[in-house]
Amino acid sequence: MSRRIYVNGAVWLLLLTAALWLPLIGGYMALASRVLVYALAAMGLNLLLGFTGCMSFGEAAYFGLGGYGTGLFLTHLTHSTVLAVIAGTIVGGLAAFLFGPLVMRRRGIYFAMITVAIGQIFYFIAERWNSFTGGEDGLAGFSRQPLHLGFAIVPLDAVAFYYFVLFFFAIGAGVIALLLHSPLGHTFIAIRENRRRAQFLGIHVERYVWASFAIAGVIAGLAGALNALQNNFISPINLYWVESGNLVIMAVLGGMRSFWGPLVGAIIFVGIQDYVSSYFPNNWETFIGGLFIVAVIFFPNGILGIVRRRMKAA
Amino acid sequence: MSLLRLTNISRVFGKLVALQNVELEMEEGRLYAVIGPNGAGKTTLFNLISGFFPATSGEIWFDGRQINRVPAANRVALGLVRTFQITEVFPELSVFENVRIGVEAEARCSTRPWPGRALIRQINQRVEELLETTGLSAQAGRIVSELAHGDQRVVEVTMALSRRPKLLLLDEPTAGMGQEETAHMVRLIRDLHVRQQQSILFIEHDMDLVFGIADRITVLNYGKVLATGTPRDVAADPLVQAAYLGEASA
Amino acid sequence: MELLLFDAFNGLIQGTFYALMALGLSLIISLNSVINFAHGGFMVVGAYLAYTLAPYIGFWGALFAGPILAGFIGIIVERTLVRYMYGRPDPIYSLLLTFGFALIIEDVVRTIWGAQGLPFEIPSALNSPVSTTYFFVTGYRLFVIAAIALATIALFAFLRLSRFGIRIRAGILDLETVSTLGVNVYLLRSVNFAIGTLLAGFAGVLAAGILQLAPTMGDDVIMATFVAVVVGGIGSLLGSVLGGLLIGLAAGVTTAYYPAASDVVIYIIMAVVLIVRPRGLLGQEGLFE
Amino acid sequence: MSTERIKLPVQRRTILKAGVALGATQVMSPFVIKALGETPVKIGWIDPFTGTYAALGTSQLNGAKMAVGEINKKGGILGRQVQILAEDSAANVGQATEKLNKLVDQEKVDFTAGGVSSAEAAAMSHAANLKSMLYIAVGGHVDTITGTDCYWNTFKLCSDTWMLSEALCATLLKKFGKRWYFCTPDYAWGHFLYKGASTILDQAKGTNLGNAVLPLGATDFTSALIKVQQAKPDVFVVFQSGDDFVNLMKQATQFGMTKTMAFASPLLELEPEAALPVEARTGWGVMEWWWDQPNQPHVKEFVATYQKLYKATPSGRSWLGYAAAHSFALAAEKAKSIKAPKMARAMEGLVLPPEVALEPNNPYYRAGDHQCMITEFVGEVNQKGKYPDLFTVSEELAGEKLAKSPADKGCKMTFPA
Repeated sequence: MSRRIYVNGAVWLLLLTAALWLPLIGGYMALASRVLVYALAAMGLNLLLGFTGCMSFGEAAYFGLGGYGTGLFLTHLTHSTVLAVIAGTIVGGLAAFLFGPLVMRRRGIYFAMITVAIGQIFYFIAERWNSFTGGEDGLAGFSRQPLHLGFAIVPLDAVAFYYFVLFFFAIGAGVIALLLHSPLGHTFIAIRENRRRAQFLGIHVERYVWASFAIAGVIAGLAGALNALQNNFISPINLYWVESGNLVIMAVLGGMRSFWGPLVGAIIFVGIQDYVSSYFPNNWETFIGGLFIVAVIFFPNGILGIVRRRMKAA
Repeated sequence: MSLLRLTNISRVFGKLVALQNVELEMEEGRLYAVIGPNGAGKTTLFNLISGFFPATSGEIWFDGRQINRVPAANRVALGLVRTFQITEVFPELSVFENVRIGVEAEARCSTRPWPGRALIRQINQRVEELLETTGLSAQAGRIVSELAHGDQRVVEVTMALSRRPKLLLLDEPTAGMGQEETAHMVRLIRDLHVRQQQSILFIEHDMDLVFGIADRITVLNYGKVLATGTPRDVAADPLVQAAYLGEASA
Repeated sequence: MELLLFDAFNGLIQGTFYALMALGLSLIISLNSVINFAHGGFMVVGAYLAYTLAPYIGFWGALFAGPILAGFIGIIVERTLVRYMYGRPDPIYSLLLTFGFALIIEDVVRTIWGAQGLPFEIPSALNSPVSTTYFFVTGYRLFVIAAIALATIALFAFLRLSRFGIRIRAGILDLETVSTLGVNVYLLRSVNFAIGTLLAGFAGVLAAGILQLAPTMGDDVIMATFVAVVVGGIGSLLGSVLGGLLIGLAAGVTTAYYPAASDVVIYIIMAVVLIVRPRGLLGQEGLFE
Repeated sequence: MSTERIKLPVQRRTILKAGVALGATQVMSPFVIKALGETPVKIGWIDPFTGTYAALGTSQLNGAKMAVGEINKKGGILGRQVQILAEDSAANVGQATEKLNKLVDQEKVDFTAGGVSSAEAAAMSHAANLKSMLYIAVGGHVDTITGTDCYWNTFKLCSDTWMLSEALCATLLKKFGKRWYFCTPDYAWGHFLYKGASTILDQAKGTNLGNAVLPLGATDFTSALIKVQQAKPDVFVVFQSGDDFVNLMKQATQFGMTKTMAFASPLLELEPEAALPVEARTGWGVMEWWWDQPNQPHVKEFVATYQKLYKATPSGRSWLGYAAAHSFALAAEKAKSIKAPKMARAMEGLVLPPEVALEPNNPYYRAGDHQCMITEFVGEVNQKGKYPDLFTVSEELAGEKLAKSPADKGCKMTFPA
């Protein structure tokens, strides 16, 4: 119990002080923001993948929709960055909520395939609906606006934006943490552990899968909204199934059963991608592919899964 | 009024008739056993009662309601809770956590994302109470998959109890158990029956066990009811002796 | 109306490609229990190897040599990587492993053969229309249909008539029992994986006659292949063939009415199938759940 | 989903160690470079090196690397050595802007350049503007970059879509009939080209028989080709590029269509032509630069050096990359500074000298919109030729005469105060 407090304290301390230590080890704030954005999306996905036991391979759809929601909101309606984030979150969450009933009955590979199907449908809509989404060229022409805090106007430069992202990351992570320690979270885990047992304890498994799917969608939408602001740009590629695969690998790499697993996975994945693609602009895909293979063969329980086992053994 | 009544139940899988015109009636507070050789349709019968799949024909009445079309999860809320022949637990969770799932479902708070402290206390108290009842308190913190087989089955029974069943359905509760474990399970079942007047319907293979504790017995063979009655009546039934006991003792 | 028929015919040609790809993928899913995301990669490898060999052994030689080499690489990959996935009940691992391998294939192909597309020459006898009215029915397209039909028939004959083929089919139904009967399951799975990748390589060589031979050639095909398998029913080889033809046809017909939707229509079909009849056209219930 | 019980192969530790060792050598290398020079002038180069546009992006980078080699041999920029930091955009616009921001913030590059697709170039132009960073759009032809969305910091070396359309259509109208059919990929590049070409056709009182709009990345063109064949146009104008172009040409050739109508493309490139089978190498079109200019000084030397370096003949993309990198050096010499605003002022009106221009008509960066007035090489694909002899130039048109005025393009340039 107390170890968990130490771990959590250390994680938050590191995240809060990133601006101080990150440049020292060769990182930069935009990279840190990107790590947080993907970590948040992967943590949302992991609620579904690692804690409810549903293999979603279409989470990028809600990630991307969150981005489009934010981008379109900023383009057409408002200049409030915070409102735009909320709008994006709602768009992503609402889509997941509405499509939940279609996916909640499926299991295993079928769950993966129907989530892919829905994701790809959104992808093609975003790509073909030129007049609204900018189509293949993507949606540009919006940018994150300074924050009006009442007492001050804060321009969102790289450092400020990192803390802006961290703020929403904290909300998202906090919601997930609370959830996992609540009866609702217990029920999700029960479904992962044994669907049949859960059903014959009177739990309407499908409704809970729906709930988990919708919540994961909300989190993905929030992350997607932040992603759109990070790049001041959103394009259909953010909805593509490959992006979903990246989120899944982050969760698996870090540890699907661990709360912080996806964060660890995102740090490694985003970090390696950024680093390796700078040194091997032609061949970085081999490294990412190799990372997938190494992760799957050698770390099926993720980095944190190994850490946890070591500690248990000690 | 009877607690459970099956009228003219049949179940067909393709060409195979698993159950044929089964009648069964059970009063509240009874300890009722269903026996029969392998393939007699015992588990099929349980699956029909618990809503695993629907009956091909016939009616299932429970607590004054016809429940043919009630989904499995809702039957639990009505008070019909079952265990499985092959233990179904949440293997990677602790004993406490296993039971808590059921308690939370019973408290109708499974959907609560952030419960109050009072509720949490209530839930934990109830879990401990249940663990006390079934003698698992000492094991509360252990991961279920690491427990002995017999203990895992007790966990499953405890989980079932957490839903405060009006009727507890136990599918071969002593399957695969050693002597000691079996004795423990039998004691548990009898305790529940005697001390808490828990209505129990169970399937069993072990004849001695059934005749030792059941009030009433129904014998199934090839999907049909061969005999129903008190242990003594059933034991004396020539049909049963010929078809089942004869085989078993031979 | 005429145009619609043209598009339908054209869609069927596309469908035969998907069918051939789906057939290989389905074999691997059924017996190896591996979701092979690198299937598109093997298609590309087959095509490139054929391109490299063609100057020495001619188009016809390369048509066979390319796929066989792809199958050979398949065995190596199966022995060195894929085998670790056996016995892991969750398909997510094999999916991610092969996904990673697909990235590597694309990169390696680009490094060896260059990012620039390459011209793949087909025999000039096949490279012209068979009639002036139906100018879009070229000799090559008819050849492709015939070749894929032959390959499919040959595969089914192999699975029904040869001892090894019968063992593969038995293994698809119940691998455990087959292994208790003394069949070398390791060999069975290796060969099966190789057959699957060989079929992918064959599809690649045929496709290179119509599409550009480029490292990214397999990218779009892989998802369509999955759709074909799911629509046809996971675990059913015949279903995969039907699924492939069906989605090809659907994409073709959609092109006639609303070209912008020709990509998305296959996903709509898959979503509908999964909602209404999750086991697909000919699949068995409960596999891979 | 029980993952806890999976058995692991034993060699995990060994492989981990190998990975760490490998990683260490990679980390070491950048420091070695840094130790050599004092502070080099850094060019951030973002192009696709993976994905569909990898071949084009690589050509651009190769040209640029060659130019940097020459610059350094001559003493660098203002006495400092020049270094190229290349990043892969994967033709993914989000990644392109991420990489640009990284190069600016993290690597502190002095200039940025690159881009193959219009979308990534436009996005990078915008991102560079936010950072007040000089950016040369090497590829990425869409009009808006030097039109409605022009920025003081952005210069465009490649032609805009209007210049390409104008160059192509003038020749087509001269040589062929006026019944045209179009095929447009569904994104900015295609739409701009169609708008340009169809307007020119209307002005010439030609007949627009139709326009098949197809998604980017389409692999099967049969349906569109059937419609085109039925319309029997004199000219079939194809706006597809890259893989789409190759697939379309392959299929049209197999249908025998290249024998019944003229094929035309506003942007022919050596890379995709090389990817076509011999019989599909046909049609008319525009090259932005061509390696075979016997009468132009310096071209032969350039081609020879490039071939020696990269075992390939320079394409239009190679030249664009080459000229872009040289432009930075030229502008810095002129401005006597590498500060972005001074450089930008210096680049306005900057004429590329013959050894960089490698083409007639003295190309220069126009002051009003920062569009480079490069020469368009109109001609016919040479079916009989072997690589790289795949194109015959019939006309060399000066960009100046083709381009719309900055005002007509809607560019309002404002420099920071």
